[in-house]
Amino acid sequence: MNAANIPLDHLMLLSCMIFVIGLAGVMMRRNVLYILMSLEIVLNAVCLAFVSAGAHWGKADGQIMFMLILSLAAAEVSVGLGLILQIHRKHGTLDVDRLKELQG
Amino acid sequence: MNFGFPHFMALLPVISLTVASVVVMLCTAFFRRHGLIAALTLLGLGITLACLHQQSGIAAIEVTPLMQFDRLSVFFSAWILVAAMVVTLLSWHYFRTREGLSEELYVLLLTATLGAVVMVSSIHFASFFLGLEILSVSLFALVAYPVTSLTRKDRSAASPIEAGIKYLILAGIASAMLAMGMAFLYAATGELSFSGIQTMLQTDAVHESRNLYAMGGIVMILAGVAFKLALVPFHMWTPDVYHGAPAPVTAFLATVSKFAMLVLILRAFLFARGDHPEAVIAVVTGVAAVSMLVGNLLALQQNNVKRMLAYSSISHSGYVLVAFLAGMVASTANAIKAEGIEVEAIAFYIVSYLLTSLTAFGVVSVLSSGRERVSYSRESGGNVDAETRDTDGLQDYESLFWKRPVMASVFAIALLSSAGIPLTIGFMGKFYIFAAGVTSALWWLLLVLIASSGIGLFYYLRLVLVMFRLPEGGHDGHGEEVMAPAQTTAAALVREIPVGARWLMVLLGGVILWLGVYPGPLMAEIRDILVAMRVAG
Amino acid sequence: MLNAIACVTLLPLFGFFVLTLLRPPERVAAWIGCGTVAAAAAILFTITIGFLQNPPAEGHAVVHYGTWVGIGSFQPGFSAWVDMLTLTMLCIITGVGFLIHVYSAGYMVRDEGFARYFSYLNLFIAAMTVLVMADNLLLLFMGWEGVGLCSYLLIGFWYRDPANGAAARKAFIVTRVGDTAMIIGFFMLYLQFSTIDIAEILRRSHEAIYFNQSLYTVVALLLLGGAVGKSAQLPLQTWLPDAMAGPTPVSALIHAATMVTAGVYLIARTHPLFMQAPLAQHAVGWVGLLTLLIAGASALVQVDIKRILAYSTISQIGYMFLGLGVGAWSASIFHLMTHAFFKALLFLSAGTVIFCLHHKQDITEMGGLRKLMPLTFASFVIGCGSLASLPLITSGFYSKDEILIGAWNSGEMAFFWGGVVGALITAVYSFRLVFVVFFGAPKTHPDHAPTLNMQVPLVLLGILSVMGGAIHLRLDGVLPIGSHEVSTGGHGMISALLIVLPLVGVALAWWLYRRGITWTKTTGAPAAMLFFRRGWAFDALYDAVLVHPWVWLATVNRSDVVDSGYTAVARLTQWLYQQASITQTGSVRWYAGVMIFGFTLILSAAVFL
Amino acid sequence: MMLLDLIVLLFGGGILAWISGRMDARFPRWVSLIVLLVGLLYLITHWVGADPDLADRALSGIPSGSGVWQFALVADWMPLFGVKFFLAADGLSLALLVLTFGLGIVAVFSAWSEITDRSGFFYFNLLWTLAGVAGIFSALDLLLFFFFWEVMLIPMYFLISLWGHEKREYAALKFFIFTQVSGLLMLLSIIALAFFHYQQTGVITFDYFSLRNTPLPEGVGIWVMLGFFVAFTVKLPSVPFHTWLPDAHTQAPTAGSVLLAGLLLKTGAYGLMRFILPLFPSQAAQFAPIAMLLGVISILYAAKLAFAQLDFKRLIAYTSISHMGFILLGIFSANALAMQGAVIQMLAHGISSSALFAIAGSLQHRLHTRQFSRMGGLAKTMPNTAAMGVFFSIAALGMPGFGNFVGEALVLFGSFQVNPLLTMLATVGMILSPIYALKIIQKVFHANAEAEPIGDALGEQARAEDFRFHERLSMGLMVVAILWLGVHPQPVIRLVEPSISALLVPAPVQVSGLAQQDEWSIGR
Repeated sequence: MNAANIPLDHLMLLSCMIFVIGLAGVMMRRNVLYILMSLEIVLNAVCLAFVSAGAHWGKADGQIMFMLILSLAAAEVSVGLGLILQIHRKHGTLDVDRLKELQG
Repeated sequence: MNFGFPHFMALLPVISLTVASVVVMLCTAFFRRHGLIAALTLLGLGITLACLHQQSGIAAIEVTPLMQFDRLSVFFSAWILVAAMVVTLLSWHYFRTREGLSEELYVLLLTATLGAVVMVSSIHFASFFLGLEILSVSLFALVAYPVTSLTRKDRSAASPIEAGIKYLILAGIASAMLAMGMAFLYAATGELSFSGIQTMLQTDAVHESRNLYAMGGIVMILAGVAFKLALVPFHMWTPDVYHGAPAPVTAFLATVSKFAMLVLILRAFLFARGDHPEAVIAVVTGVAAVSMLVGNLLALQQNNVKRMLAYSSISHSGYVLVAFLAGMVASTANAIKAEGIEVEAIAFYIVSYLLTSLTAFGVVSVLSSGRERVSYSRESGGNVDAETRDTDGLQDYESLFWKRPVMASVFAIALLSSAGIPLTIGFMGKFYIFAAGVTSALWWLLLVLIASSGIGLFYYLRLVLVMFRLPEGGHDGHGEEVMAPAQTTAAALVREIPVGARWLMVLLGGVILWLGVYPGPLMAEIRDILVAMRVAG
Repeated sequence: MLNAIACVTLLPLFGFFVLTLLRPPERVAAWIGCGTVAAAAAILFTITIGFLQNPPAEGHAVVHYGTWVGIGSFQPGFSAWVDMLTLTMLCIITGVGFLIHVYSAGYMVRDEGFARYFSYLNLFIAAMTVLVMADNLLLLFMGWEGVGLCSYLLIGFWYRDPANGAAARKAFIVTRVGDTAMIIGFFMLYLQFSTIDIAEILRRSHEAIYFNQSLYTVVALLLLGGAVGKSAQLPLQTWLPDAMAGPTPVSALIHAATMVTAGVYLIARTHPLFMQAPLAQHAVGWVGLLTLLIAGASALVQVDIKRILAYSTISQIGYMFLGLGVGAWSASIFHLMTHAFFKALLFLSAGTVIFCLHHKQDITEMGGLRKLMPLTFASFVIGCGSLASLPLITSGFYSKDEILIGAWNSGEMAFFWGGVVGALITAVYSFRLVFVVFFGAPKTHPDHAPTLNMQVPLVLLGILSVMGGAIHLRLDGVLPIGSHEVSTGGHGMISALLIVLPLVGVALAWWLYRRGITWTKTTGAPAAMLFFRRGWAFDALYDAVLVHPWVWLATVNRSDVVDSGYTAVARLTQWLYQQASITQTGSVRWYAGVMIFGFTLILSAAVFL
Repeated sequence: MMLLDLIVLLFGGGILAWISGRMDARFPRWVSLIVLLVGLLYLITHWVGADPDLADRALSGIPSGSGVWQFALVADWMPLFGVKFFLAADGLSLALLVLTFGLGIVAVFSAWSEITDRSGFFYFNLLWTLAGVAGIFSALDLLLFFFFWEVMLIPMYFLISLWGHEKREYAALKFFIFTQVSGLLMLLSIIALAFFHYQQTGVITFDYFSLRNTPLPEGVGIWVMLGFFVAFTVKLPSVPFHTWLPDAHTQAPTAGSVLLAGLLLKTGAYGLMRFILPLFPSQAAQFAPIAMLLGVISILYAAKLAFAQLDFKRLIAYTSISHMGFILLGIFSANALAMQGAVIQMLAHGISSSALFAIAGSLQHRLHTRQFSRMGGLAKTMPNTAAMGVFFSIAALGMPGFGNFVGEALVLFGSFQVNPLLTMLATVGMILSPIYALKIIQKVFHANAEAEPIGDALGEQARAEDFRFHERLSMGLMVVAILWLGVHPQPVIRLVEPSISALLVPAPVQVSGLAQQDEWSIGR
C-alpha cells in the first residue's frame, strides 16, 4: 500500500495523537527514565509527521529531517541517561519529584 | 549545487570551530592539564574569530541551502565568539581551584559555540534544528557539569544535576514542539527553507485547509523559540537552571544560547516581512506583556542573585519582543513607513543584552571563583559546602563595594544597564525599543514596559544598595527591615580575585559604559549590516 | 529737601541692621534705637515745615528712588508719595514713635533681649513709614506686611512663654486673613487698571472707560477686609486683646497709636474707590459702628488694665471707620491723630503702673494709686478724659465731635445715635478704670518709681493729648470735603449733647463706683457680663468653626492619604510577587505541565481568535 | 565650550574627590569646595566677559527670535538619530547655573562636619549630582537633556540611601522609582515627538529648536505633552505625585536635602518652563486650567500637611511642595509676569528651603532629633541658629522684602490675569503659610526648653553649640542672596526677560522682533 494514498490529515492527526501521548507521559510519570522514554515518543511523533509530510509533497526533506531528529534524540537520551545515572547515585531514587532543591 | 573556494572560505569559521573541538578533545585524552586545554580553547576561538574577521566585508553567500554567511552572521558570530572566549576565561578561573576533572568542559563549550554559530547563519529549518540541538545537548552536559568530575562524598553538587535534568526534560519538550511546528509548516507548504516557506505563505499557495497547519506550525515554532528565550509561559526552567548551573555556564546559558536564538529569529524575521496574522500579533503581544511583568515580579524580592538575574532575563526577552512586535505591526499595517528601525532595535538590544548579562554573570562567576579567604561558618548556611557554593546569596554582596570596589562597580554598572539607566548600553537598547514601539504606536505595550521597568528598578537597586551599603559601625542608625537581606550575620564568601579576572571585568564594564555614552559607531554598523541585508534580500 | 524723605525709612532701618548684627549692650542699643528715630523725626519735621511753607502745585510730590520690579506695566518702584496725609501719618509715627522709644529705654531696662527689642521697634518704624509713603500697591503691601511681622515679633517678644507665642501667631494669622483679601483686591485693581501705581489707579477710577460699579464695590470690600484685619475691626478684631501679651510700650506704639490705624489710612488713601462704591462705604460705617459698640461693651467689664485699653482701641478705631463710612474723611484722620496721642499716653501710663507694680495687670489688685503715683495719675486722667472726650479741654472731644457731626449730616441716623451711645459707654468705662485703679484704698504698693526717661514722654504726650485738638490738619488737598464740614443745621443741639454726654458718663461711672458696681467679679458674674468679657465669644466661635476643624483635618491626615495610594500599589506588587513565586515549585512535572498548558492556551487563542 | 568645561569640571572633580578621599578623609570636602568655587568663578568671569549674543547661530542652528543664547556648543553624538551634543545657555539657564554652584557650596558646607564616613564617595556623588543638574540646565538636545536628567539620579540615590537617616533606603528607593518611571514616560514622549517631527519633515532630530515647530496629530499631542508634564511634576513635585518628596527630603543627609530642595526640584520647574510651553503651546493652553488647579491644590494641600507634621525636616519638605505649587501656577499662566514670578520663586525657594534644611540638619546633627516635641527654646542656647531659623521661616511665609514674596506676588498678579478664581484660591495659601512657618519658630526656637520634658535631649541642647564659622558663612551668603532677590530682583528679571519672551512666543522662527515686543504689554 502506498503511503501517499493515506490522506495527510490522517497521518498528521495520528502523529499529533502520539505527540500528545508522549507529552502526557512526560507530565504524568515520576520516574526520570520513563520521562525520557516519553520524550522519545514525542520525538517519534515528530518524525512521523515529517515523513508523512515529505511523502505528501513527494520530497526527500522529510526523511532527512527524520534522520536528523533521530540522531539528535539519541544524543539527548545519552546525555540524559548519564544524568540519570548520577541522580541515582546521589539520591538513590529516580523519582523526579524528589528533585526540588531548586525552587522559589 | 556548487561548492567552491568562496564557499569554503565562508564556512571556515564553522570548520575551525569543529576542528578546535576535536583537537581539544584529543588533547584532553593525552594531557589533562587544565591551563593548557583552556588556552587551546581560547586559541581555537581566537582563530575562528580571525577567520570571521577575514570575511567581514564579503557579500552574502549561500553555502548549501542550509546556511547563508553574510554580514549579519559574521557580526553576530563575532559577538558569540567573544562571549565564548569570556566564558572560557571565566571557566578556567572558576574550575581551576575546584576539585575534579574539568577539561572536557571546554570541548562542550566549543561544540555549544559551534551550535550557536550554525544557528546564526542558518536559513533553513534543518540547520536551525541542527544548530539548536548541538547547542542544547552540549548545554545539558554543561549545566550538570561538575557532576562528572565528582569523585567522592556529599550531596553538595546535587543542584547542577537537578538543573541539568530539568533543563534536559523541558528543553526536550521544547525542541519537540519546535520540530513538530516545523513538520506542520512543512506539511502546509512543502518547504523547509525560510524563504521558501515565506513565499508559500505569502502567495496564498497554501490550501485553505492547510491554514490550520500553518497556524499551528507557527505557534509551535514560536513556543519552541519562546522556551529558549524564557518567555512566559515557557519561562519556569530559567531560574532553576541558572541557579543550579555553575556560574560560568550560567553566563554562557544566559548569553550565547539566548543570543543565538534571538539572532535566528531576527534573521527569520527579515524573511518574514509582510502580513502577519492578527492572531499571532495578539498572542505575541500578550506574551510580551506578561513576560515583562511576570519576569520583573518574580525577581522582586528574590534573595538569590543568580535567580534574580534569571528572572530579569525573562523580562528582557519580553522587552525585545516589543521590538519584534513593532516590526510585525509595522510590516503588517504599512500605514507607517517602517524604515527598519524595529530590526535595528532588535539587533542593538540583543547586543546590549549580551554584554550586560555577560558582565553580570561574569561578576558572579569571578566572585564565585578562587579559594575563599574567610571560612564560611557552618551554622549559618545549610548543607552547602563553602568551596562549591557559588557566591550568589544576597548577603554575599553586603557592602561589597567597600571590600571589592572594582567588582562591585562593574556589577553595579551591569545592573544599571539591565535597568536601563543612561550612561549604559542598556539605556540605549531601551531607547531603541521605545523608538520602535513609538513608530508602530504600541502605546499600551510601552506603558506596560514602563510599569515593569518600575518594578524592575526595585530589585536592581536593592542589590546595588546592598553592595554599596556602608559597613556596620561606620554610620549611625541601621538599615530597615524592608530591605535587609536574609541574614547579615552569615559570613559572606570572600575570595581572592586575580588581576586578570578583574581587568577582564573592568573591560566589560568599560565597554558597557563606552557604548552607553557613545553608541554611534555600533548603531551605524548595525544599520549598515541591515541595509545590506535588505538590499540583498 | 524732599528727597531726604527716604531717610525717615532708612535711618530706623539702619538702626535695625546695626542692632541685629552687632547686638550692642543696653545703653548703646538705646542710643542707636532712639537716636535713629529721633533723627528721622527731625528730618521729617523739617520736610513737613518746608512742605507746608512751599507746597507743590498738585498738592503732592513723588520721589522716585529706584525700581523694585519692572515687568511690562507692572512697575512697582521704591518711591515715596508725599502729601499732607502722608506727612501727618509720618509725623504721628515718628513723633509718637520717638517718645515711645525713649520710654522703652526705661521700661525694658535689664531685659535680656534689650537690643533685640529696639531692633524690632526700629524695624517697625521703618516698615510703617514704608506703608504710608508707598506710592504703589506692592510697596504698600510690603510695609503692611512688615508692620505685621514686627507686631508678631514684638507680641511674642518674651518667647519663653508659649502663651505669648500663641498670641503673636494669632495676631499674625488673623491679620493675614485680611491681608489676603486686600491683596486679592490689589490683583483686581491691577487687572482693571493695568497699573499698580496708587495715584494712577485713583485717577483712572474717575474715568468713564474704566468705570465698573460692581468691580469697585468688590475691590472696596476687599480693601475693607484688609483694613478690618489690620485695624482689628469686626469680624477680625479678636487678635488685638490677645496682642497685649507684648511689652506695654509695644502695645502703645503698635497696637494703639500707629499700626492698627493703618486700616483707616488705607481707606482714606483709597477713598475715591470707596466713593465710587457707596455700598462699600456704607459697609465701612456699619463695621465701625458695630465694632465700637461691641468693643465698648467688652471694655466695660474687663479686669485686665491692658485689655480694657485694647478694647477701647478697637472701639475708637470703630469711630474712625464710622467717620470714613459717613464721609467725614479728615475727621477720621484727625481722630486717628488725637487717638494716637491719648491712647499712647494711656498705654504708657498703664505701663508705668504695671512697671511699678511688678508686672501686675489686674485692676482688682490695684487701687488708691492716686497719691502714690501722682504723675501717672495725672497723665492717666488726661488720657481717659481725652478718650471720654471731656468737653473743650481734651483733644478727643474735638475729633469725636467732628465724626459725630459727620454722622449726623450723613442722614443715616443709626450711625449718629450709635455713635452717641458709644460715646457714653466710652466715658463710663474709661472713668471706671480711673476710679478702680487710682481711687479707694491702696491694695498694692509700687516698689519702684518710673525713671526719668519714662516720665518725660508721659508729660509730652499729656500735653499733646490736651493740645492736640488745636492742631489744624491741612488735608483739604488730599481728602475731599468731609460730611462734617457741610452745614446742615442742628449742630448746636449736637454740640450741646456732646458736651453733656461725657459728663453724664463720668458721673455715671462715679455713681456706679460708689455703689461698688465695678463689674470686676470673675466668678458668679452674670452670663451677659462674662459674654462681654470674652469679647462676645468671637474667639470661641472661630475656634469651633475654623481652628478646631483645621487642626482636626491636619491631624487626621498627617501621613497624607495620597501616599496610601502608592503604598497600595507597592503592596499589590508584593502580593503579586508572592503569588508568582508560588508557581516556581521546583517540580519539573509542574513546569512541563505549565508549559504544555500555556502552549495549548496560546494555540487555541491563535487558532480561534 | 564653557558649559562643557563646567560639566567636565564637576564630573572630574567628583572623581578627584573620591580619589583624594582615599588619602585623607578631610581632603574631599576641600576638593569639592575648590571645584565649586572655581566653577562659580569661571562661570561668572566668562559670563561677564562674554558678548551677550555669543552663540554662533549659523553653527548651532539656534533660530533668531528665540532668546539670547550664549556659549553654544554643538557636536554630533548619535548621527543616526540626529542626536547632538548640544549645550547652550540663556539667561534662565545662567541664573540657574549660578544657583547650582552657589547651593553646591552650601551643600558642601552643610556636609562639612556631618559626613565623616567614606567622605570621598560622598563628595563624588555630590559633585556628580551637581554635574547632572548643570547639564539639565544647559542641554538643548532633548535626548541629551534626558541623559542628564537621569544621570543625576544615581548619585542622589546613593547620597540618600547611604548617608541618610533611619528610613533612608525606603526613601531613596521611592525617590528613584518615582523619578525614573516618570522619566521613562518622558522618554516615550521625547521619542514620540521626534517621531512625529520625522513623519512630517523626514528629518530625524532631537534638537530643541527644531522640535518646537512640530504640529502634533489631534488627540495625540496632549498625551505626548502629558509624558513631559508627569515627569516634570513628579520632580517639581505637585499633588498627586508629591509623596516621594517628604520621605526623600526627610531621610536625606543635610547636603542631600539641600540639593534636593534647592536644585532637583528646580529641574522639574525648569523642564516645565523650557519644554512644555514652547514645545506644546496649544496643548499646554488646553491643559493649563488643570495644571493650574494642580498647582493650587499643591499649595493648599501641602500647606495643610506641613502644618500637621511633627518632624522638622518633613515640615519643610511639605512647604517645598506648597511653594512649588506657585511655580506650577505661574508657568501655566503663561504670561511674562507669572513666568518671571516663577523664576524668582525658583531661585528664592532654592535658597530659602536649602537654608531651612541646612538649619534642620545642623540641629539634627547636634541634637540627634528632628522631632518638634524634643526641641524648643533654642533661641536662648543657639542665638545665631535661631536668628537664621526665624529669618528663613519668615522668608518661607512670603514676607515682602524676601525673594519668596516677589516670586509669589508676581505669580499671583500674573495668574490673576488668566484665572482669577484659581488665583484667589491660591492666595488663600498666603494665610496657610504663616500657620506652618510660625509653627517652626514657635516649636523650635521659641517656647521654653525647660518647660517641656525633653529627656536626654535637654543635656544635648545645653551642650549644643551654635553655628560654626563655615555654617555662618554659608547662611550669611544665603541671607544676602534672598534679601537681594527680595528688594532688587530687577537684574534677574532683566536677565531672564529674553528667555521668557522667547518661551511665550509660540513659534520663534516666524516671529519678527516687532511681534516680540508686543508680548511685553501684558495685561490689557
